Amino acid sequence: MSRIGVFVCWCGSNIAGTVDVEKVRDEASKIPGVVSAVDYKYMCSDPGQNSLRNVIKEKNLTGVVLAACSPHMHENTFRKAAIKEGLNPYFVEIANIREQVSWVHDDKERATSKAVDLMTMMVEKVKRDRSIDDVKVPLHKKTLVIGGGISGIQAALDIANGGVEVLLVEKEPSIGGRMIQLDETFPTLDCSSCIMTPKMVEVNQHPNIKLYTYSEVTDVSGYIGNFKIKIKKKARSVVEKDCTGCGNCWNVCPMHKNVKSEFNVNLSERTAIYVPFPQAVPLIPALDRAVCLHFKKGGKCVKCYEACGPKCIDFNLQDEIVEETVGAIVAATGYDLIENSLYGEYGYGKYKDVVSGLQFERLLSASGPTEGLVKRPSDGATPKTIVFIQCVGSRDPEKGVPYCSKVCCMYTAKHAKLFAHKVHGSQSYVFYIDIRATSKGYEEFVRGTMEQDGAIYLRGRVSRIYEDEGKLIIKGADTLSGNQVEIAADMVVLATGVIPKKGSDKVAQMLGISYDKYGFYTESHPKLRPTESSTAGIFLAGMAQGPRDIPESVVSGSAAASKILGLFSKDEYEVEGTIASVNEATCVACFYCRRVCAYNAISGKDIKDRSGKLIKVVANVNPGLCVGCGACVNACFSKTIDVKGFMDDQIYAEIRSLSV
Amino acid sequence: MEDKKEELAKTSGDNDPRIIAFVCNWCTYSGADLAGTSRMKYADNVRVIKLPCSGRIDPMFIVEAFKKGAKGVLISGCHPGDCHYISGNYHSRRKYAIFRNLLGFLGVDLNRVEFSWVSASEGNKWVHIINEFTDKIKSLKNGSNDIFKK
Amino acid sequence: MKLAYYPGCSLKGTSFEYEVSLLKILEVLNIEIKEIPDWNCCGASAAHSINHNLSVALPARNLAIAENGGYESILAPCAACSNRLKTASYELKTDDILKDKVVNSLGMPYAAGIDINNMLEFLSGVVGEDKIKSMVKKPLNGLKVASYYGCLLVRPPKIMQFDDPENPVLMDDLVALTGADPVDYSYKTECCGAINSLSNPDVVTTLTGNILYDIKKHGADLIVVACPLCHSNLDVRQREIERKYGEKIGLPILFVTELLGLSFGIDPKDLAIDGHMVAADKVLKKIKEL
Amino acid sequence: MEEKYFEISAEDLKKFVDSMIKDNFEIIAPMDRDGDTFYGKIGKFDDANLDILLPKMSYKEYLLPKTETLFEYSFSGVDIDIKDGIESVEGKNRKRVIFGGRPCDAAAGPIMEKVFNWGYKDDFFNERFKNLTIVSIACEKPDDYCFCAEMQLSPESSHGSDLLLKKTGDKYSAVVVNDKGLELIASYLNLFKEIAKDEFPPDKDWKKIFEIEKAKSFLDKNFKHNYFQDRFLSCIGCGICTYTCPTCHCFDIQDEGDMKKGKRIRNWDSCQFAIFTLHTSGHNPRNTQGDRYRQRLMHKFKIYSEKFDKYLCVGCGRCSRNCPQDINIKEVVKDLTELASA
Amino acid sequence: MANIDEKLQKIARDLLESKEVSLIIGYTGGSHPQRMRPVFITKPEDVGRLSFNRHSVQDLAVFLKKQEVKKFGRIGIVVKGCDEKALNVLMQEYQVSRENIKIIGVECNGVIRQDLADKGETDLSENTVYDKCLMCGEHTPILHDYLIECADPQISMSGDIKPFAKIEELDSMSSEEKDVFWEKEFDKCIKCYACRQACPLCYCSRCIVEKNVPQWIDTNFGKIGNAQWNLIRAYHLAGRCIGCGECERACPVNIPLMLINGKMARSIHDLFGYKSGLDVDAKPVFGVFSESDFNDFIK
Repeated sequence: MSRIGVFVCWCGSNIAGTVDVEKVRDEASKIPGVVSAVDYKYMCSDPGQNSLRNVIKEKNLTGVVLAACSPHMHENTFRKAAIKEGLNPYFVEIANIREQVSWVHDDKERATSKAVDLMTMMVEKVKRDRSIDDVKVPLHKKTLVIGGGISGIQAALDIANGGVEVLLVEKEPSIGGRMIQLDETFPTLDCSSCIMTPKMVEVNQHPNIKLYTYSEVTDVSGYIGNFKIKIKKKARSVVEKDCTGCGNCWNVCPMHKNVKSEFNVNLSERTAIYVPFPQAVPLIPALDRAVCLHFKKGGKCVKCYEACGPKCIDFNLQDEIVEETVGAIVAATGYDLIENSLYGEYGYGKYKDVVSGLQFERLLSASGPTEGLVKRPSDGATPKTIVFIQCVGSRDPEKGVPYCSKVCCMYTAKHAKLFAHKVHGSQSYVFYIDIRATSKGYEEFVRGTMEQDGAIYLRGRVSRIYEDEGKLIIKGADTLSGNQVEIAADMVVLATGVIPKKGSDKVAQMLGISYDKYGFYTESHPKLRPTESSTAGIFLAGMAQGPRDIPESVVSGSAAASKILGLFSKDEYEVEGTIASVNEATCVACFYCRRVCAYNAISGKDIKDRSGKLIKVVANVNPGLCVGCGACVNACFSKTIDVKGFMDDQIYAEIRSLSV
Repeated sequence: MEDKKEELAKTSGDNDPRIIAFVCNWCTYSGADLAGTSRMKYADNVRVIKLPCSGRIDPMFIVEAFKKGAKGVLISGCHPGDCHYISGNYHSRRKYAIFRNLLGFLGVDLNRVEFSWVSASEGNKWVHIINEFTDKIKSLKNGSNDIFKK
Repeated sequence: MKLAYYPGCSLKGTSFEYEVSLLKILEVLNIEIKEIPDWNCCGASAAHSINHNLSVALPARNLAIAENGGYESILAPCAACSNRLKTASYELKTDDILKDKVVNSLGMPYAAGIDINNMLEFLSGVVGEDKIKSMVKKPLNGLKVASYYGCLLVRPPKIMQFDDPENPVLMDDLVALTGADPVDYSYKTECCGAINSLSNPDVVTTLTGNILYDIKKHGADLIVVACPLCHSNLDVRQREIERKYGEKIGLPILFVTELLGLSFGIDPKDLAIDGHMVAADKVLKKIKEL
Repeated sequence: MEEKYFEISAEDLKKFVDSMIKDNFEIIAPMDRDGDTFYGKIGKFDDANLDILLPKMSYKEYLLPKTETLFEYSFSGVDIDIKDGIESVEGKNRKRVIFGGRPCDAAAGPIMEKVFNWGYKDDFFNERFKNLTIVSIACEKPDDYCFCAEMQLSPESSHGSDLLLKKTGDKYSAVVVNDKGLELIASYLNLFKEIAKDEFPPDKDWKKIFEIEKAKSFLDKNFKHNYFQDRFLSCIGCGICTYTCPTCHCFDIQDEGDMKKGKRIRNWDSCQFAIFTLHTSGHNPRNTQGDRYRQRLMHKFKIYSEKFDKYLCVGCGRCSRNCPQDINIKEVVKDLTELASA
Repeated sequence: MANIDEKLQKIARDLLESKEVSLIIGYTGGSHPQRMRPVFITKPEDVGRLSFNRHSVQDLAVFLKKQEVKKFGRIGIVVKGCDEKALNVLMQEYQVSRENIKIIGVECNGVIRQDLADKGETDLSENTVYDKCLMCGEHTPILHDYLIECADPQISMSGDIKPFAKIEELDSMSSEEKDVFWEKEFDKCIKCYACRQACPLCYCSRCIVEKNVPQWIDTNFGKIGNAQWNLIRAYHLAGRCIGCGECERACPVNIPLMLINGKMARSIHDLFGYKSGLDVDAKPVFGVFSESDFNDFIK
């Protein structure tokens, strides 16, 4: 039998001025199960709390109802007081007779009757409260960072510097990501590799960072504090610990034609055994078995092995699976460019001198295929006129994506500027829709390109490009003058928009985080939790979340790091016990609960008999992930799942206790 | 049939109808609190039942409230995009849209069911919705003459 | 498969060569098509600039007649006709409300199920490249042929679903079947000026001139088209363009069906090749000598 | 009392019924509704459909309502006020007549009465049964689903009726079985013409296709026979058989209410529902639909007969006609008799 | 007709002999020539019992929810187009796995209403089939491992009969009039739950009406209890019901349940563009949402 205590607070005259608190108290005492009903001037005061504790003790209460101010004000206060008397805090309920009665109504009699109703509802609710223990999840203080671009590197370094072990997993043979492909960076024109390389080296040498390059995360299970992960180290065919990075192997590799360099965006060739670029970290080559003659021609070619001093080339190395446990994960999978071939009218792929922005970066770069001299891919001639087309794919719902890729305005301005610097007497034309240059120094930078470097900006789109006697004829519109324009140019650079890295959706599915319709990872809250994913313990950084530039990527990496260091500052992750639970006897595993769960907290669980035979599968709630929102309860047809603290029978009791 | 019509004719508006409101903890309940701290006044017919999220508010609660004799039922949560639990209100919105059609098809007067999005900063919207809904319920001639009438 | 044939007005008038050559090659290919009974105007470019419902209802009636006649597929050789038929079918498939309205006004059922082919889709998809190749009796080896597509076959891409809208190659592939060499050039889908031919001929001579001179520059012997209006602009306006720019062009414009007919060894007269403004004599002679 | 015999013309029968209605009798008769026929209260003789073989449902609900309030309670503070449901049982004025039912339905009353008076006397049932007068009409042409003859009855049986009519040409012969029947017609005797017993048309010889005793002998020994599991794989446990059955009488007792007031009710229930025997532990002694259908057969043809020397089935065939999966009890019982012989 | 039966029997024999399945669920002759009933074949020698015709009204997918049937593991099942949609939903909802089921699809141009068949009807026409047949879009089962073509001609439609016309009629009524209509209908309900049991998609092992803490649905057979039951049944099937009509066919008191189901299907399609049972890979309509979902009814 319940032993409920009801405490009616006057809140001075705030409540007592409008609500007849004695009447509320008297009505409470008539409710079956209520063993004590008192009123007091200020329940939240120390004497008020002491009287509450005394009654709990003396009457051995099983539940407490406070008819007082909003639970958002003092629910915690009273729950803490209850804990001190050994009562589970979830046996304390608040009837809000201040914010929702005395302060909003005038008629004392009617306000009192409403207060009685609210108090009665809470008495019936507390009768059906169950003891709830908060869930404590132990934290495995190690972090996985997926993606070795600038944001992943920043996150890894910050976390490692905070004293936490980091596993940094990069798919390519070297870390560095997209940023290391860039030439100079806007708006300061500092050289990308000059500022990036030291960071890459720091990662490699950091005692708290374990670097997995040429590797992929293949499996993730578990939850915050305790993710079980598998990393596949792809067979590199090079024994890493013995390699000195001398380069003898790639220098003798006969496969130096026909294999396009990914790093140079197909503008040059690479060998079968290769480092993607000279400053690669680690400076250890990987052997591309798909093109290597040794693997294609039955083991005949062993030139690299012969050239290798330490004999660290091993054609028999196999993929290796490493299993690790981490407490938190950063997803920084980066971006790709939209397929330029979507725009047949621009002739990308058909005309060699129509290139993407990233290709142009390589043409500008001193470490690029032309050693920093701007040359046409078709004939190696120095272009005198280049047309830049912005918003290729971006802001184009018909053929591309509707969003703005954010970086193209700036990198196009940078391209035009660098082109002017490198080829004197040259001319740039830029077709644009709008110029978006909103960060520090950006607008000035674009102005400079126009005014000092003489780039001609044309507001409009290009309709068609074709080749005519060695020139590219660009036909477009200049919407400001209202004229059609036709420009004969030597090269065209497409400011291609960005899309999430190919395969990042697979990573999201593996991690159980949500992504938007374009594939960018969604934040737990777009404004207030911009670095958390929808799944506890998994954080986001860099372009994987959406278009952003280098400073923003660095900020997001650091933000993720600070969240993780904060999480790891305690030994356990504590979550409220008001979470969902499943009645395994009646669950039929239709998994509508799993479909509506925004936190990936529900999974399947096998129910087996004593002999280990599978009897059935049921839904299972992961206490580390569940936040107790109750969407699953609403989705469950048989009402097999319920959420503690707001159980169905409690809500029904609240409704049924009302006098109408 | 004849009896029923007579009964309908006899029933007039209810002067003190009870309204049950199911609200989410984060937006609407806080919005209602804000109305209180701002000392706004509104009709006292409403009884609020707090739940974590509109995603938790089962459409069948409406029926239970009617059964208990409520003349009107209000469901309110965070605005689309603002759900504290990411998508609870989106999932429920689908259910409400269909459940509402179902109630209407079975002859329930849809004036008796109200849905709203009230944020934590919209104390005035809360007041407005309660007052308007209360007036509407009071004006209904056959306040509760449907299958869930008391 | 039962194949319906929707000629539209051009094939019965200004472009009779198109129909004659079509029927002739189908005879050789032994493929039967049936002109749909009581067909009406497709609405062309006029209807949809005035009344949207009408612009859908007009072609829909032709489609409905064909569908109710048990045809699974309909051939509309005219690019404008096929464009209108496809657009109507697309709109009716995607808009239930419009469909109700239109079907109501037709007074006959229509499920929007019938398949619509323009000439190129018909030749390569329905007839099939193998069959065409097997009928080539007089390979046109060495003949340089430029395929001009124009706009109506490819745009809007979402509805036409035709080849690569920016760089179509279907007609070039057909040309290659005849043994001729397809000529690549830059103006394959550029505008010919279309119906401005009547109201604003200066625009047409400029635009069509660009096309013709570019093709000429790429060394073509002749041009093939699959659109009566394109044909008309390229053919009829050619003399005027030569006068305007003072430079000879002399490129005969054939329908793709005529070119195929020639490769099948059909007598040019039976293909009505003598019906065009720019005489094809030189080309025919060249073919004869091959 | 001795049975009495009468004759009444079709026209006078109509007058008889219409007069009763005028005299405030509640007449329950087969009525057409939604393309089917159900028992219901008629407003005049012509509302009744006497041509139909059997209404879709039996008139069981006039003896055992779908829901019956046993008592109501209300709280005021901690005080409780209780009101007995028997006070509001309807039909106490003895004016309710079932008119135009068939002999099989009529035979169901006495069969149920035994259950409701075995040990505990059920006031609710008895109150209703006592106050119900049953005027049946003999069947002329039973259909293929009928097997009352096999169930020790016949299409012309007067068992359970207070008054049985047999149609002969355009008039009806009537047998008054008991005082209740006599009392009913007492005020309308001018419409009836008494006849001698031998003037009353004799019963025909109704053929049987199986001997029910044989089925029982199979059930006695074959609780675990595979037949039940295999044959009733097609049963979906909908319970229509039990709900349309005139003799199935299982009920479930429930409390309904809130914090202020409530009531204890009993509702129809069905042995075909999985939850019928589900234990709190999760164990279910009748775990398959085969088990549950067997239970129905056992109860009807073995358990009841061992206790009351009759069968809990009148052979009306409703369960077969209404079964959505076409399980035909007549075939099933015949199977049992054949299995017994095998 | 015999041809269909032979084909069915051949497929069933092959499946059983090769042990690809251990049970075939199909149809066989019933109580009278116009009735078919389910049959469960486990031995190749019994396949001769299998048959199919215009009286094969049952949706056999309902049996897949039975524990006794699930025990057989791999099962072959004979389905019409409408019934197959139920399989799709069962697969969407993880109740049936594609590997464990061999779908023997039968093309169907309509089945004769059982109430008419019981009175001897054998003609297949727009006046004798169920409304669902008149607006059937899946005469050929969407998914199938085997397909048996139809023996019956397509029904010709005069245009006089509008399937489910009552829905529009109800839509145009005032709420009082609708209330009067449904109160009369629900009053007939005897809560036998045959609608639930006959439904291939009501597969919960513990139905919500059987849950009593709290008592979601009143147990009484009165006005409110009956209305609540019919409401929750329709709500739980909204967006899932594939319109096989088994609930309505089973209902012993003829409540027009397909009106409610049909209305729900229309609403779901109008609001969310979703039709149940057509795509086994689709996400169920109440398992997903769109930010731009219908919002007009919310203040």
